[in-house]
Amino acid sequence: MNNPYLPLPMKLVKNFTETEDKLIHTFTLEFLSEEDEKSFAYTPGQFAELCVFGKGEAPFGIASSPTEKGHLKFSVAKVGVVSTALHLMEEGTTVGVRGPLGNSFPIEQLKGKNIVVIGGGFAFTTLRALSTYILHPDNRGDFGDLTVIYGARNPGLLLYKEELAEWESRSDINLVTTIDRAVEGWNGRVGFIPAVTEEVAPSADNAYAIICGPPVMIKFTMPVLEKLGFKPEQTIMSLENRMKCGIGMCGRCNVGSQYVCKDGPVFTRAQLLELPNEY
Amino acid sequence: MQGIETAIQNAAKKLLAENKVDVVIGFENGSQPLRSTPVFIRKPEDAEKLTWNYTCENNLANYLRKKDQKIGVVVKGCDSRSIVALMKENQIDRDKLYIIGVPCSGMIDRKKVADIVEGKEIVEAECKDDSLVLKGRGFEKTISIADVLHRSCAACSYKNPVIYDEMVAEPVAEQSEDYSDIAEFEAKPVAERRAYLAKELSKCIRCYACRNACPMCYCEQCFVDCSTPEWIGKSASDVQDNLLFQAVRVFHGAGRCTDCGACERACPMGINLRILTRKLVKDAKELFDTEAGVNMEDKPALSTFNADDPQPFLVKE
Amino acid sequence: MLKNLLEYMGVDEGRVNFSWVSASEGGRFAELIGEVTEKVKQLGPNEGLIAKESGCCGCKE
Amino acid sequence: MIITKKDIPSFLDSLRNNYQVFAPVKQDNYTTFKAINSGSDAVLDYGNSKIPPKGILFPQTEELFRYKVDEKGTHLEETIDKEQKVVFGIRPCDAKSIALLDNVFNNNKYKDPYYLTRRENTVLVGLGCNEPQNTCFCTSVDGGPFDTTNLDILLVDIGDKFVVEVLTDKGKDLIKAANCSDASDSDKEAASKAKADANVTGKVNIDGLKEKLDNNFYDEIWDYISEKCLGCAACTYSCPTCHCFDIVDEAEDCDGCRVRNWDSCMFPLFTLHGSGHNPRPSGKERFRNRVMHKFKYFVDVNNATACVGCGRCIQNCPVNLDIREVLADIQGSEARSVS
Repeated sequence: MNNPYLPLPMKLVKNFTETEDKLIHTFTLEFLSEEDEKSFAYTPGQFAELCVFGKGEAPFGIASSPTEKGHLKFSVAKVGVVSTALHLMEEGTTVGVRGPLGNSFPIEQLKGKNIVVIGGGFAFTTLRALSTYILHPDNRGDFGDLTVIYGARNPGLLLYKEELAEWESRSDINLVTTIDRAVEGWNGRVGFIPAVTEEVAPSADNAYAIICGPPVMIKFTMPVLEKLGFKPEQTIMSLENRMKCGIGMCGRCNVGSQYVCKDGPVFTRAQLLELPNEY
Repeated sequence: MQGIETAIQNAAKKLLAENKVDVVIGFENGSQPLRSTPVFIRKPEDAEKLTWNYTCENNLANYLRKKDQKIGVVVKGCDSRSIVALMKENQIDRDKLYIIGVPCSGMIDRKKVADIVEGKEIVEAECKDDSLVLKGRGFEKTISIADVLHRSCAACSYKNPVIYDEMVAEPVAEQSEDYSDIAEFEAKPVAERRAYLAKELSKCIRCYACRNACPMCYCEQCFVDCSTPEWIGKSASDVQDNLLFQAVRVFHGAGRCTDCGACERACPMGINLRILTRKLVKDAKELFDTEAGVNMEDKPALSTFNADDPQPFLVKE
Repeated sequence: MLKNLLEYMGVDEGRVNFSWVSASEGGRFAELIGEVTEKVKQLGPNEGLIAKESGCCGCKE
Repeated sequence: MIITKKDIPSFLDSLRNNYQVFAPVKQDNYTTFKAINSGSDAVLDYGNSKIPPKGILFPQTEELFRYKVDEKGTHLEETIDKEQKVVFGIRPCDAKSIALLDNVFNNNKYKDPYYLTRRENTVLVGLGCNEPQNTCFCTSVDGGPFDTTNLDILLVDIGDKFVVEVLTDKGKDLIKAANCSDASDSDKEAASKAKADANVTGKVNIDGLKEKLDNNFYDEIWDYISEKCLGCAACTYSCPTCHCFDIVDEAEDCDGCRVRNWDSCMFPLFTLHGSGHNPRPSGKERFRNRVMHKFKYFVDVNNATACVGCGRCIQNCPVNLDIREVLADIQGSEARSVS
């Protein structure tokens, strides 16, 4: 009987500071062996429990896409015991990873559809995984056109800046980045996500919207999506809750009868409307 | 007891009818023999639910902190001291509170009753002036209430409320405070004290009922829940951490604890907690001659100082 | 009160020491620390409030 | 078959050769389940234990694995308890709660090796309740004082001896060790009489409760139903079907162990986010979640009510918040027959 509590040891190879305020680092972890990597087959949208030996464990969305072989990427904000320990970690240290956990974005359902990805602040990790997966040459053909709307408070807080620049130059993705208020030196779009989404006005027919960000952004973007014709089954969200076991047993991450860690974290808005408004 | 009960009901009815308070907090009959339970009365006609007997053991001051409604509350001696202590710490607004004072002759300890009937189950209990008639399957026993009082009630020296808007009965006789139980424990050798405390605290299941039942314990985030730094471990099987938890919890009550005994009464495992809390109450009395929550004037022991405070703790040089 | 409580709960006498030392009393401070260290050394290792078995958590059963 | 009460201690001692034997033991003025050193410690005329025997399969503190990271790499050593166990004298309601816990630790995606290994290696010897307590309401949640769910053997007390009902093979090879004799007809009659006489006075009506809970989430009943609750964990830690736990590391730098402790949904820390947001900020949401979990969510997922009516939460609540009164209030009728 395999033990779902045992972490898989991995090596930290890169501890990259993503944002100007140094609060978010992206960690690249390498598998120690071939079969480790095979045992960790995952899909975009899943998360994993990062284990810092001696400190504890914490759940983080997997930011890398399965198309990027040999390693995993996590973007972590410095908040508690584990994240602080991670931020101070030198490259080469051993870190434990438990997963992949949770369900994932419904890749099969998204096939043949237009995809609208809307991300806010640092909730862009699993969305980056999904976008990278879609943009990969083997998969790009399976999907319709891809619109990515990604905003942050100011330019310094945007994650994965080089990739954004690279996506800018590609023709098979309509990337829209925005910041909340104008800042000199930024000549891109300015405005909150709900307003920008209304301007970009992605069409809803044969399309899915995937949205992830702080509660206030979700609250004001939902009506815009409804106005654009996105029905609740076409709107996909990824929830976050306090988690410990990640396998649906320790009882804390439930929204109604669904455990965010086992039955989620990805839910359609239709599913969420049936659950109590307690998340 | 019957007279007191009707007096409380009338007082509550009047307060609610005249809309002087939004809610009256008191006790109603519990769902089992020998139990009563706090109740929140909002309508005058519900006032008959209010009762008063030898089982109203919870400290209702616990429900009065930071409330913006006007509240009427049924208060015994120890509760009143908690209210005074909380008022000094700005947790209760005096003019939003109407205190129905009840002179208390002590509450019974269900664990002592269980010992007397050797754990057999009591189906019905009836109070006849100062004795209890207990009926169970195939037995009936009459015991005197005085033998089964809680330790805190048996040694209580503030039976009459120290603060009230209305007193529903004649004050009862008081008795002087005596700390002989603590003095006796102090006299024991270190090893014996350690063994006793370790045995008691090995029963602890860390449900924190003692912390949640205590009116003086109201920190936003308790030190037990901190992870940075993690002051104590989270597992209940570590007796050392249980001891440390009680030491820090109890020390937060230094000079504030009114020795109402709510922590000991709330503990499902029946741990003798007052052997620790009363040590601080005794020290506050002996070192600074103060008692928590007895009048509105004097400050809590550790919130003030004066030049001639005794300092026996200093290193002798 | 803290010293009383700790010793009451089983911490050996002499392990908990207090003193008022002003910032300017450098010499007295050094002397004091020397005294206390000496006193604690004589008391020997502190085996804690209860004999703590091996193992970091409840895993000793 | 029957076994006399005099033979019980020797039977338990014989079991101790190849089983770890747990039985109710007197401690202060309550009973609790402990691994006994001698058969005579077992106490069999008791209401119910203060802390449920679920703690034998799912201990309050349990080490998941030890780890050490050094230059040679990471060494993980999982500590799974494989010892053969017998739980002697377990009440039918507690045995039924273990069947409910099986749904949790063996859900549709993952298996918990710690709990399930112990579960396979444990034989449950039940003791029927001749005198149910007034806090018991097992018959209201489809259980009963002589319910045999999940038991390997059921003992029925008929005075100075027990009628032994063997229910499973595990039970069969366990009872071989005891010198039982055949039950006479009078013994059998006495057993069925004991079963008939045992009546559970506490009742609560839970038909239609789940449907009510399906759509009363925003009902203002929740504002006052848990007003007197202090928010401690006495009810969750004494409940045989509660299974929530916390995972913490106890280590000095990289050498230590990962430990699982019981946790309670009644604590605010249980759902507090790193950002400070708490989906269940006050006692009202937490108490509602506790009732919803046991009488609706668990029913939605596992088609069984996560309450066996043992009444421990009623006995151990410092403010006597009675779950039967809560359910009756939700049902909307005052028809609660509480003795």
